Parts: sequence; structure tokens; C-alpha cells
Amino acid sequence: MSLEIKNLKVYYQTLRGQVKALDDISFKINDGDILGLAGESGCGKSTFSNSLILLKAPMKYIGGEVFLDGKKLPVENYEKMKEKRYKDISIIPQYALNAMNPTVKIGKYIHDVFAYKNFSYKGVDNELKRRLKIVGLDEGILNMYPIELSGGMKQRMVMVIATLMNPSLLIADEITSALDVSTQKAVSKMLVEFRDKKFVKSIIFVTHDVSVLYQIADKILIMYAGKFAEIGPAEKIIHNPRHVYTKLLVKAMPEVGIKFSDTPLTGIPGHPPLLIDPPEGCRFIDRCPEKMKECVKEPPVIKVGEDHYVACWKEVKKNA
Amino acid sequence: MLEATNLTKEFKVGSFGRGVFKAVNKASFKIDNKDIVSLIGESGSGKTTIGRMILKLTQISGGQIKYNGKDVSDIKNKNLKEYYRKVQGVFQDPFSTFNPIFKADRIFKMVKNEFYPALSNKEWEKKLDDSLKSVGLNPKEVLNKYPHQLSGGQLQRFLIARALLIDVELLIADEIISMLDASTRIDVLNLLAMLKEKGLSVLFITHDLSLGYYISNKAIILYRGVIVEMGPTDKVFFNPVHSYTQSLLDSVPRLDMKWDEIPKRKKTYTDIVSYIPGMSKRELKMTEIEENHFVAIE
Amino acid sequence: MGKYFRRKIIIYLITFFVAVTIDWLIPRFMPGDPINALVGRLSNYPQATQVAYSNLQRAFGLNIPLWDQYLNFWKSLFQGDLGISITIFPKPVFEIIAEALPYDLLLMVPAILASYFFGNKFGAFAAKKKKLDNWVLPIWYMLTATPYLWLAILLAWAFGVVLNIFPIAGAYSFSLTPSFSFDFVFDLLKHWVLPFLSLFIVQLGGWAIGMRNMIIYELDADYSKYLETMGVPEKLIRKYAYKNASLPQITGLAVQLGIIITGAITTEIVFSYPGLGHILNKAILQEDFFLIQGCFLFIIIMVLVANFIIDIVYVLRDPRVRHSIGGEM
Amino acid sequence: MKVKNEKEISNTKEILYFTFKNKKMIIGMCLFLFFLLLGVFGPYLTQYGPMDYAGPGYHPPSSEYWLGTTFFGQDVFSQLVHGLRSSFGVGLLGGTIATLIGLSVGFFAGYKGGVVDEILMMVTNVMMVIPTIALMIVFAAYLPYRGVTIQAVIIGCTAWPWTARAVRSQTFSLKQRNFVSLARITGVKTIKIISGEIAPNMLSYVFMVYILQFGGSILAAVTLDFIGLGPTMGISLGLMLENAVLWNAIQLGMWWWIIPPGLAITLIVGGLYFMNTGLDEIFNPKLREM
Repeated sequence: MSLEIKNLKVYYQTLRGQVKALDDISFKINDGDILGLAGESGCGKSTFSNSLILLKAPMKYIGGEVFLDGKKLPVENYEKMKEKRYKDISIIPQYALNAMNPTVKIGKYIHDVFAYKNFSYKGVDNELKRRLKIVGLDEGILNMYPIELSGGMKQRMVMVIATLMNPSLLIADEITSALDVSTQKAVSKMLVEFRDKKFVKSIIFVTHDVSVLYQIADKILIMYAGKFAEIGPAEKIIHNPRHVYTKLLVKAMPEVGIKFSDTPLTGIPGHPPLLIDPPEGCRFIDRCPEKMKECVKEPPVIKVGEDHYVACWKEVKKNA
Repeated sequence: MLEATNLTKEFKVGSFGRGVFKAVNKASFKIDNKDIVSLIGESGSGKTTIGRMILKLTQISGGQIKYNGKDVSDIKNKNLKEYYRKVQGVFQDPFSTFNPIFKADRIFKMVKNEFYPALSNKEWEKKLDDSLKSVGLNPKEVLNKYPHQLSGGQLQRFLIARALLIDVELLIADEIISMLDASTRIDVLNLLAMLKEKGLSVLFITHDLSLGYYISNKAIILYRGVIVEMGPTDKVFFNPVHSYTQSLLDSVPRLDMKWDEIPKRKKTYTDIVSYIPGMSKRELKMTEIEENHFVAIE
Repeated sequence: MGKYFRRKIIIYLITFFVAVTIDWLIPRFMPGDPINALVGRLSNYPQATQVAYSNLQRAFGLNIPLWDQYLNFWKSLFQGDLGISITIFPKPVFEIIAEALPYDLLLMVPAILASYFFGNKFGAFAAKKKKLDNWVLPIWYMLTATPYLWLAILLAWAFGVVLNIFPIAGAYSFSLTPSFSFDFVFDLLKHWVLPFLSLFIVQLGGWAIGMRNMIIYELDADYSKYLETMGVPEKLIRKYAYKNASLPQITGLAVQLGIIITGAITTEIVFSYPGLGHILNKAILQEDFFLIQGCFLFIIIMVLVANFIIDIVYVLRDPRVRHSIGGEM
Repeated sequence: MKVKNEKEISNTKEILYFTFKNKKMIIGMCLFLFFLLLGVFGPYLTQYGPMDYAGPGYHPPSSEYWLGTTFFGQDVFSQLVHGLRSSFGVGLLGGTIATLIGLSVGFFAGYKGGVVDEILMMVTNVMMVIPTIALMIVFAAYLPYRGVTIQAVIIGCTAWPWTARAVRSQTFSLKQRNFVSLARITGVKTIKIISGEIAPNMLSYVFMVYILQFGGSILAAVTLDFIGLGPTMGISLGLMLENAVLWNAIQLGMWWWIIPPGLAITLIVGGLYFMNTGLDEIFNPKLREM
């Protein structure tokens, strides 16, 4: 399988103590999968994606292992990860629109990156031109400055650069939230095309917008307050969720066709706990309408279907 | 209640300001009592500019705004204050709407000094408590706190409570929930819908079509500063005529259907050529293709 | 592109026009009557009195209307006639200044360029290591706080008097006449070292601090972060950060010009180096108004020309600016 | 340091916490206060006036004359402490004038925008290109009588441009913030918005600007005195240095005459710069990490 995470724990070191941003996450992705990673702000999804590729202060590695294509990925070792970065694992960052050096021509920028990482540039040129055509960018873009491009063009350019070495894992961190509806659809479809054309083996698509995930993700992982809530095929997570939080989250998504006057939706009262000292046991306990006495203990992860796991006491009770 | 005719906003561009950029181009629309009108457009469509023009935060370059029949296009001080008793606004980013170095409830003191200087403190205390409760906030929990000690949702409700304090008739809500998480944004929307029953009308400015559909009874689709389609929400969303509205509706990510499963739209009105701002040469004509459902046609 | 420079030139012309007007206005509207003050002072130079009358008629000519005075002033300005100096009688002001200018440039231009180059290199280097930064930075702050003239005095005293390595007065020994012979040039350089050092060292601190802060800012920018996530070696990240950090420093050069000239003037007084500063000091002490006005104008011209050159260099070096101007065509 | 709830600390407590932890801030304050006290109480420690002939000239420091005597026999220590008073005076007055002009121009241009902004910025740019020294020379040269106050006024009126430009860009960015729009739709008057909403946000920035102007005025005054445009009566650190150079203190090796005034200026202005960087680190954490 392409990527396996085992009990990964990453905390933030702050003046006021340790923020338990990522607490014991485990899951697997197969080759060619697009995993959607969703959750509200502060649930740890960005911490997760950054810790896989660039784990440095203020993030602190606590424990857990990561295997990519069967080989162990030394995420905790900043130096050893250097030659893995960009070759095996690459990221399209949240700040993609100003990820390129503004005062250097794009072609030279790519050339510099390859030269300094002493990768051979042979054959990369025509591959680069081929991929530019696929994403609808003209070759001339290579001797333009990033400032001369539109938002959409910059986004696509960074996508091409990030996947130029055919990394086995690509992380796309909130790349559609700043875009308009039309460009959002184009960029999401392009990501799927990159997977189909084998530019990348598998993709983790991080976003808070569950409806975009439904469109392009094969599997969806829902996180809440730094913890694993539920993972499963996109179809199941949206239409037959098992974790209480996922149910409420999907029910709170307005859709074209749902009107306040006929079917008013309900939000989730309260707000996520502060991760400086999170509640014991299930972290959704303060906001969960169906909480039980067991919920003060850590909910175990149980299998509820093909590739479908959930960490909720209610489900444990139902199966017992 | 509020009627805008040929509302235009031009910005000077280029050195020495010879070039002109039309952010809003001859937009005409009406907002009646107890209406929630959603003004939908992508970034750069001029929707925020329209909101700011109604709130008199930017100059109007052309056209006219009438409120309850009275022309308010360029009113000043005293009658501007009267206008603000009737029309108020809520902005997008809650953390930039509160001055970070003061306590959050300072906005209520400002309202008291400007609109109710004569009111005694006790009466004001009561009026403040009622409006906070009516937006679902518990006064003891939220008062005299710094903005960074409150959540985005609570701060937005503060702003709505502030408008209720002035018992306002029209609220301009400019992308008020785009900074909030999915779970908390629904409650703020429901709050707006409930206030509609009590007589408050709202201009709901957003780029998110499903939010626009959820609470509004009238919808306006804006593209590059021009209103391309306008009418009752169900008609605009389920019988879109303008090509831009159709493409917008087709690219909205839905939870019930994948993008490629969406059926092709059959042309309902074959003889219509939609007016594309910037591309179409001739003057646009807003024609009524069905009962008060208007489309911009060449 | 042309539009940008046209606008810049207009601004500089206006500045020059305003400066000259200030220069013309002040003697006329200052408290007390400048003419009496002038005549009074001239009385102790008997042979200068007739010249004073002719100058005063043309320069001030209070009897003709203000507007004509103003035009006369401009007319004489463009003929290079800035009036006759009283202290170095009868030499015209223009000549005195023209002789002094080369020494000024010989002193200031190398000091500016050298301090800019080394200052930025030190600043970038210090931003690398935390412990280096902790004790080097305070030194730089002290340096920029040092008045130029005091450092000049210290250098003169330490190297000139105590160690007696360098001469501390004049641009060259009196015995030699200016020529391109080896020993004259060597002597010229010996005199040049201390004034150059005092300008160079104080400036160095300023650039180092500016670069240190700018580099920290650039290393924190998104494009540096992305290079790091691509596992690119430190060298490239620093190379880009240094280039982008040195661009705003160029505009810093324009702002620093006024301060550098102040420094040069005081340093020249300490070393009695025959530049504009030395002349200006003497002109002030003798209250030779025409010479003061002349020095004032030349300082303005030097600053305007330097600013214009810096604008051009900045546009050529920074594509972002070039693009934003290009957009304005 | 365990804290009950992350949101409890309000930002003022946090700023105070960092202020007293910041080394640069403490060093800067100590230097500044030391010379301030020396300037205020110094004159009471010596029985000689700054210009009195206290004893034999050319006399190195001794128990009698702590910092020795000048070429003419004036007490250097007495000149130093009186000179400090005039330097602080110029710094205070000149710094205040420059900051006030800079603030009002910056606020007004930044908030009003449009034509007003363009005119004010044109004036600022013109004033910025003309080196302050040239302006000072022209103004001072024609004044029959020059005192510390007039000198401070001249310095103040010529040193404000960079403050105006910095304050303008700050005001411009704050104006875009929504809390200004909120105040406008509550019908609050422009002046009240500037003073009530924008200015308080810039207090830290204004204080840092004032520190730089204070130090800048002192340096400018020293330069003016040195080239001969100093106060015609009384003593100042710049005048001390000018006399020292004029009467060949360097050639005669009278280090006790030339080092103390210059060192005092450098440490005062250096202390101010330290405080400025300290404040900068406190208010913008990016620099703090270094």
C-alpha cells in the first residue's frame, strides 16, 4: 500500500504549554487513492499535512510512525527528510499564490531548484512543457515573473512544479477555499487528472468543504479537535455516516434545494475544546447530543464496514 | 423600501487616472419590506461595492438610491444619521470589525452615545440584554470581554444585536458567515431568517450559492458589475436562463450528485442571447421572461 | 516605463524649484535687514566694499519689484553666476565650489558604495547565527548612534596623534603640487584614509541593521517556506532572501543620502578636508551669504542627481516594480 | 508556565511580560536614564559654571577637576552636564515638534485620501529629498540670535517627513479595517474616528517614532553646533566638540576634552535606538524569534 500512518502524535510548543494538535492518528491509503481530509478549523488537519513533510518548531514530534511505499519515512528527522521532500512527498501549500520567488523568472526558478537539489535536468524540460499543455498553460510562462500571472494560472503553475518529480504522495492543503466556484471545479478536476495520468501515486486533499471532497475523493477522513473521528468511502461518509459528529456536520451543510422555510437545518451548538488541556476521553463530549457515561473514556476504533472505521462509543454499543 | 436605479461605481485607473474601471455598471433592483434578497457574485463582481454604496461608505458615481421614496444618494450628517437609524450593516471578518485594543461591547456604547444619549442606564441595560438574548447570546457570558476572547460566531451575533438595538429596518449582511465554521454558520443564518418574520429585511451578500438559496426569497446574480439575472429565488435557481447563472449552478459542488452526473441543460429560450459584460457590444436590456424573473439580454 | 520616469523627473524639478525658492526667500524674509548686516560686516574689508555694492544691486536690488528680483536670481543662476565670495575675495562662488566638488565625490562615493556592500554582507551573515547576532547587533546600533564628527575626532586622535600613522589635515601635504605622479597620489590616499574610514564605519552599522531585519522578514516569507518544504539546501534559500532583501535597501540609499552628506560636511571640518563641508563651515563663520547659498544649491543638486540614479537602478533591479510601472503605461 | 485558559491573558499583560524580559529595552532605558539624571543633578555637583575659568588650562582629569579643564581652563565636567541639559532640551522639543507635525500630516493624508493625500505627500516627498542639514543651514545662518529653543524648532520643522510618510501608510491600512467602517455607519464624526479608533491602535508605533525623532534631534543639534550654527550663548555638547577641534585639542592630545561629550551623545542616542528595537521586538514577534 502507498501510505500507512501509525499512532502519529505531533504537539505545538507554546509559552502557555503544549497544544495537543495531533493526537494519535492511524490510517492507510492504497495506491491511486485520493483521501479527503476534512474537519473544522483547529481540528489539526493542516498540522497533519505539514508534519508529514516539514516537521519543525513550533511543531514537536511526540510519537508514531509513517510508512511510504513500505519504507519508513523519518518525519521526525529534519535533515534525513531533506532528500525525501519533493522527490517522494510533495505539497501544494495553502499559500500557493505566493509560493514562488517573485523576483526570479519561473523557468530559472525551477532550474535553480533542480540544480541545488542536484537532480539531473535532462528530459525534465520537455516533460515540463508537456504538463504545461495539460493544465492549459502556454510554454512562454517559463520566462515570465510570478507577478505577471493571474491567481488561477499561479495555482496551476505550482501544481505542475510540485508534481514534476512524480512524487508518490501529494498533499493539497486547502487549495480551493480561496477560489471562486468555477475555478474551484477546474482545479479539483485537474487534481484527479494528475492522479489518473500517474503524475502522483496518491493524494491527500485537505479542506473544510466536505461537498468538494464528495466530488473528487475516494475515501474521506473526518477529524475533530486533533483526534480521528471516522474514515470510510466517500459515498458512505456522506450518505451513511456513523460518527455522531459526522452526522451533524453533513446535516449542517446547506444545499441548493434546501430552504429555511421548508426544512430548517441545525448547527452544532458550542465550539471545539481548547487543545491546551482537552477533555478526557472523547473530545466531542461537550457538544455531543447522544453522549453516554462511557464517553469519558477513550473511544476505541472499530470497523463498521469495508474500509469504514469509526471511533465512537455509540457504534461500539450498537455492534456489541 | 429600498430602490436602486442604474447604480454605477467607477474607479480611475492608470497613471493620471485617464482609464476608467466600472466596478458596478447600471445596477437596478428593489428590496421590499420583510424581503431577504441574496446578492450572489464571485470575487470582483462588485457585490461588496454595492453594499458599501448603500451604507454610504463609498461615493456613488452614477444612478440613484431611494429609501422609502426619499432620494438618499448624497445625504449628509443629520439626515445621514436618520438614514443609519433605518439601515445598518454587518461585515465579513468579525476580528477586523472589532477594534482589538478595546472590549468587544464598546460597539454598544458607541450606539448609545450616537443614537440614545438621553436614555437612562437602567433602561439601556434592559434594551441591551433583550437584544443579546434575541440573538441567542447570554449577556453575563459575553459582556466585557476582549474580541480575541470570543469566537467568530459570537462576534457576528454581537453585530446583529447592535443592529437590533437601533431597531433597524434593513440589514446589509456582507459575507457575514464565510469566516465561520460549517457547524456555527447555520445558526447565524437561521437567526437572520427568524428576524425576517419580525419585520427585518436583509440584503444577503455572498459568493456561496447554497447559502444564498437557503435563506433568501429573492436572488440577484451579479457578473463583472452587471446584474445578469434577478427574480424569486426558486425561479432563478431552478429555471436559470442566463448562461453565466447556468454555469455557476452547474459547478457548485453538491452532496447528492457528482459533477459529471449533472444533466445537460436544454435551452428553454432558444432566441435569447445573454448579455456578457465586457464582450457584448450592444446596450443590455433587462427583460421580464416570466412573472418578475428578469434576465439581461443583448 | 517612460511615464514613470517622466513623473519622477517632474517631482525632482519641482523639488529643485522649491529648494531654490527657499534659498532665495530666506534672506529676504528673515528678521532684521540682511543688507545692513552685510554692509556692516564688509566694512572691515575696505577693498570689498565697491564689489559689495554691485553684488547687492544685482542680487538683492530691493528697489525693483519682487517678481523681477526673483527672475534676475534665476537668470544669474543659469549663467552660473552665484555672486562673488566675500571671504575668498574676489573669487566667484561657482569657482570655489567647483574646485571643492571633486574632493567631496572622492570622499563620499567610495564611502557610500563600500559601506553599502560590506554592510549588507555583514547584516546577512549576522542573521544566520543567533549568538553572533546577539553581540554584533548592539555594536551596530552604537555605531549608527555615533555622530560622524565624533568618530572622525577619535580616529584623528588615535591614528593621527597617538600612533601617528596617518596625516589628519588637508587633502595632500602642502609641499606637493597636484599632479598624477606616484608620490602625490600616494600622499593623497594617505590623507584620504581617515576621513573615508569615519564615514564608512558609521554607515556600515546602518546598512547591517537594515539588512538583518529585512533578511529575517524575507526568510519568513511564503516563498522561502515553500523552498524549505521542497527540501532545497539552505544556500539557495539564503541566496534568494539576500537578493530580495537588498532591493528595498536601494531605496534606503536614497533616504540615507541626506544623512551621509551631513556626515561628510562634519568629517571634512575635523580633517579640514577641502570639500564643500569645509568651505561651508568657513562661509558660516565669516557669514559669507553668497557662498552659503552656493553650497546649499550644490548639496541639493548632488542629492537630486543621486536620487534619480538610485530610482533608475531600483527599476532595473526589481522586476516587481518594473511590472507595476509597465502596467501603468 | 501553565496557564488555566489560553484566552485569559489579555494582550496588555503579555506585552508587559515581554517588556521587562527584553534585554535591549532594559539596556536602552538604563543608558537613557543615567544621562538624564546626570544632566538634571550634575550641575549641583560642581561649583563651577560651564563658562567660568575654573583653573589652569590644559589640565588632565584629577580629583579637583573630574574631567580635567579645557584649553582656557574651563571645567569640562561642568560643561558636559550643562551641555547635556541643552541636548535633552533640543531632543525633547525638536522631537515633539517633528512627531506632532509628522503625525498630523500622516493622519490627515492617510485618512482623507484623494487630492488632500496627493498634495500632502508631494510636500512630504519634496521635503524628504532636500537634506535636512541644508534646510537647517539656510534657516539658521540668517538668524541674528540663536538659542536652543529656536534650534529645536528648526530641527523639528525639518525632520518630520519620514514620520509623516510612515504614519500615513499605517493610517491607510487601519482605515481599511472594518471597525472604522462600523464607526462611520454609527454616525461618528471623522475627528472622533481618528482620535478614538485609529490613534489608540498606533500608540506603540507613535512611541517608537518619538524615540527615533528624539535621538535624531540630538544628533542634528550636535551637527548644527559643530558647523558653527549652535546657540550663540550657553554651552552644548556640539559646541564643546567644536571648540575642542577649533583649539587643536586633537593635536594637543587633550583626550579628556574630546571623548566625554561625544561618548555621552553616542550612549544617549544608542540607548534610544536600543529601546526602539526592544519595542519593535515586543510588538512584532517575528523579530523576537531571532
